[in-house]
Amino acid sequence: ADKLAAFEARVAADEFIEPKDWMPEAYRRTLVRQISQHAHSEIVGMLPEGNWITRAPSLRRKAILLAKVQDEAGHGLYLYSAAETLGTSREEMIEALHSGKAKYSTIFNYPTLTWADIGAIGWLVDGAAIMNQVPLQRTSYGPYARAMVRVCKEESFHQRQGYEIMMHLAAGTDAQKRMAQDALNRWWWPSLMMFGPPDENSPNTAQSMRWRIKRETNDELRQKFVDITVPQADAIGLTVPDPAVKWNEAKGGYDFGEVDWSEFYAVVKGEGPVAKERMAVRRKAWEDGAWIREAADAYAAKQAGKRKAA
Amino acid sequence: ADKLAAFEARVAADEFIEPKDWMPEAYRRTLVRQISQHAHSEIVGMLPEGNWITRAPSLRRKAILLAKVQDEAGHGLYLYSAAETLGTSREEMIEALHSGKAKYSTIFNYPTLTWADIGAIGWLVDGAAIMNQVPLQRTSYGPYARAMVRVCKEESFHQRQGYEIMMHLAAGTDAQKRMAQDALNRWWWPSLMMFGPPDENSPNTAQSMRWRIKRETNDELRQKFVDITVPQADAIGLTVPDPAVKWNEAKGGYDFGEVDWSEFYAVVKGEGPVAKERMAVRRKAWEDGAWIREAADAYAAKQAGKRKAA
Amino acid sequence: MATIAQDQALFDYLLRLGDDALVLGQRLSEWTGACPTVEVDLSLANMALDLIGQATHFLDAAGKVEGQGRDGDKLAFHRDVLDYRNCLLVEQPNGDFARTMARQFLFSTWQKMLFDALTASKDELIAAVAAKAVKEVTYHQELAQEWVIRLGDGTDDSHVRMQDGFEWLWRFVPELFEMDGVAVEMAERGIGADVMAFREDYDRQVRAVIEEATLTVPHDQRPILGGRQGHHSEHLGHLLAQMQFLPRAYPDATW
Amino acid sequence: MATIAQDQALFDYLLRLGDDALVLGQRLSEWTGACPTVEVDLSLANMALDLIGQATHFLDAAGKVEGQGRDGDKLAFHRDVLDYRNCLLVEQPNGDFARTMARQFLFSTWQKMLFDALTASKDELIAAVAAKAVKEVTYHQELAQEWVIRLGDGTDDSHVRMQDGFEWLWRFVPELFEMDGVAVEMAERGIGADVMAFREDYDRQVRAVIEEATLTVPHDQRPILGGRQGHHSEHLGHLLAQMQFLPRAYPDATW
Repeated sequence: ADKLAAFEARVAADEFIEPKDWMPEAYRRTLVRQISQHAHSEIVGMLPEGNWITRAPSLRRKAILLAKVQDEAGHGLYLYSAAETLGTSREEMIEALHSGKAKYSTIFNYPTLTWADIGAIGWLVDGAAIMNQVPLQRTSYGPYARAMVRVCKEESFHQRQGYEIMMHLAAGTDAQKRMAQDALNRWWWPSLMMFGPPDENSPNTAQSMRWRIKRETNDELRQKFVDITVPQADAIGLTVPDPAVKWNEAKGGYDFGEVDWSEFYAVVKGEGPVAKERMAVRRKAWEDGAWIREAADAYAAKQAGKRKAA
Repeated sequence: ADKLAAFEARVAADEFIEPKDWMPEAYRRTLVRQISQHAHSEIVGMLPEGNWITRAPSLRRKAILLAKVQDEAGHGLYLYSAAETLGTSREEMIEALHSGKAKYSTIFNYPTLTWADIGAIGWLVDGAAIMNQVPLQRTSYGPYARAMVRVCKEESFHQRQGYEIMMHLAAGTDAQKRMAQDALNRWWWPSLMMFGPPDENSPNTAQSMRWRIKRETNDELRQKFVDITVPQADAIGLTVPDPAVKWNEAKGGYDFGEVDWSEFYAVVKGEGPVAKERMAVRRKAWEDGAWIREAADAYAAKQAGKRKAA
Repeated sequence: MATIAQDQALFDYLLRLGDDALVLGQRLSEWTGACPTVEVDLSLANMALDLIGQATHFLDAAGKVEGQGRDGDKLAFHRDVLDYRNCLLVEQPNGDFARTMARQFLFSTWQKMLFDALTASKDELIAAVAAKAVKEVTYHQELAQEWVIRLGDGTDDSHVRMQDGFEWLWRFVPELFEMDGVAVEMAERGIGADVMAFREDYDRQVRAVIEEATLTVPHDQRPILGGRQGHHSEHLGHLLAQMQFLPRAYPDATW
Repeated sequence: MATIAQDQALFDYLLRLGDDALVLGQRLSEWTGACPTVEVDLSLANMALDLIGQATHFLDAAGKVEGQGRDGDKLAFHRDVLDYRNCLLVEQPNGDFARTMARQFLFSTWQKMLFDALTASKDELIAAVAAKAVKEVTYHQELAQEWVIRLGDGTDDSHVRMQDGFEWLWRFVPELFEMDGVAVEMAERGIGADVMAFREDYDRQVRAVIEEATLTVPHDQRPILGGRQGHHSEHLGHLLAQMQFLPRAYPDATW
């Protein structure tokens, strides 16, 4: 109980908790769940974009997208490492992903149908991710906070690149404009869902905020996202697919329509439009790669044996 | 010896030999080799064309090519059946193909690089095949001869369709003309090789002609092919890639250059440009299909058991 | 105004019919040379050929209805994903042979009932094409059904694969019975079919075959929709990239 | 006349350099999300990115030499197979990871020696790109070499796969050392490299790594040539159909 009080005092004082420090089991569990979910999202998030790398419409766009996917693999690595400091192995986390036990961001269960979706993902999805992640740079768990510092810097770069793709399309031919608007229509609501259920249905929020694992509520972040994004859409001549969007002078932000939470919960349950495909691709990659990982282990063991013998 | 004399007399009288009739072992072996090789050529021959079905440039061309490939599968079936009447099973023949023991036409070891290659295959390859096959409608082995009657009718249809593709390309845009000429350049010499080695190096020809398994020599057929094809090329403004081609009034046919027989023998040995790819695809199809053939057998056995029990 | 709207619905309806056939024909033709037996090569090529033929009729007709000078080829080779109107089921990748047969069985059983209904269409061309195609489709349905039963009731391995095939594709079945604005309008005008009229028949037949195949009818899954509005899976774009390459690379050429 | 001929050879030579990098980069990028570990995902994306960068430099330069207003994008996305000048090795499909690593090792070992030589090119741009790229390529070569050794000397299964990878690709190696008219002219003018000058080095290094990997050097096979003259395998057309789809489908658009 003393330890708990000391822990809570440190957190309240915005000190970092480090791997060797004592921490409540629930804190550890919550962090493992959140960090591994975040790591999985980086890895699964490579798939919708990977779908367009081979079809990127210019050498420059191809290079930018490859760099982005490379960043995401890197983020996945930092985050898996951060989670490992909490005593879970990468294999365990990956098995949990493949068995459906661990989650990843619902947004990656939607398909990338046209090139504009790559713009929309950068602009909206990375934009929402940043909104979620910026506060996490000051999250109470040190390794996680430090990973987020690197992640956030790169994500905001991705967000600008995504917006730039959309800007280009929206200023392009009729077909390009249509693609851009269609992508915004399809990605808008799923992006709003990325902040999680409304605060009144988010039972863990209070505890997570007390532990400084979270620093703003879902609804606060969602509002912030809408307030930033609606004018960005306007600026390039696109329209957010929500007739209820309207500036509210009193609250100093936009009013907006109700998210279809039944859709959200269905996707959380694994019923997203391409959820099965995403998991099938990940599982296949993992299973097809088993012989390679085994070979690498076998080789490393042989080398270790040789060094020992020498 | 009596049987042999009677057999040879019947063959000399242009009578058909039927499956139940006595025949010399060498005759049987030669026929099995030739018919199965011919069947394999139909099956392997589906691959270079299959490569373009999914990219055929119009709905009509796609349908024509599908119909052609369907015909080829049909030819393969008649021919395997004809060979089976000689006491060999389809499985044995296919294993011989996959192990490299049985051959197929060398021509299918060249890649189809552009759409014009589909025209060239129809025009030149089917053209050469017909030239080889028309005499086989009167070959001494009844089932083979009857199979060839059906095959020849369809092949000449394919040949005309191929020529029509080339005619269209040769009358098309510059890019299409270039494609057509390039295809002719690449397929011309391999087509001449389809008639087999020069007569002086074709030791089996005499015996095969005596048995009416063959009715014209390789060089005779090759000359006939050149005589028919060179004017066809001229007619659509394409040029056969052989500077030695020249009308010879005295012999009433074209002179033409020497085939590179070292290339031919290398391809026969399995060193054609895409020989490995062709066999890899065939083997993979066969291996991937094992569970399906097994399931069909298991189901058939169950049904037979049920019928017996009833 | 009314006339344009009517044409638009008919145009869209013809695209749906044509695109279903075209995309499935394209998928089947990917099997060329990779089949388990020569007989299967022959029958899949044959189905593909029938479907390409149907697509040609429907897309040519769509072009005429549209009246902008586009023919079947123009529509087949110069529309991108957002303008394709096929159902999601037909664009799903072949997978193994069991999955291909599950797809074929689920689609051809539906298409047969649809074409039976369309033989009574007030649109003469649709009625005529359906009347001709219904024979072809009957054969497709029978062939697929036989394979479903054979693989389901074959070996343990084939049983598992056949079950997996149905589990994988089950979520695309509800889209076949979607009655959106276009479908309702077409049915009301006596041109299109009311697919809900044979929904029960379909379920009964599918269930009977799955059971005869000693398989289990999959649990209902959340329907995946969108194809009829141009919102496809990620697979269609790859299929079109390959299929449309030549006409797009050589826009001035005819073939 | 002479000048045009000189430019044509340089144009062709730059295309070869650019197309090798572009096609291999495209192949590597097909691995995205399908790698055995996240680390491998990262390193293959990194190699692909380097190669696309090299391709951009060389193809932009080719466009300038040609002087017809084509830039790297135009050359990358609007040439069909007969105008592509890459070697056949790089267009071969990925196969399994062992085959991908065999391809990478055989190519990067060669490309490293080539770029070492090209740092002395009289063409300033080639020399500058090579000088920058040689660092990247050194890393590619090392990474592939490590995997070759690890898989060759790993498990029985990985050993067989690694050996198969080399057996399958061996026939495409001689093309890397083809000195045709363009290559000879470029070498004589001090712009290109005489690849035969490092043929022995190459053979020695490849042999040493294969042996360290406990593998067997494949028997020499009949060389497969043609890529430098635009006569490719059947695989390149499919790669281009996918890669070029958008610019071809939307010829008026910029991205």
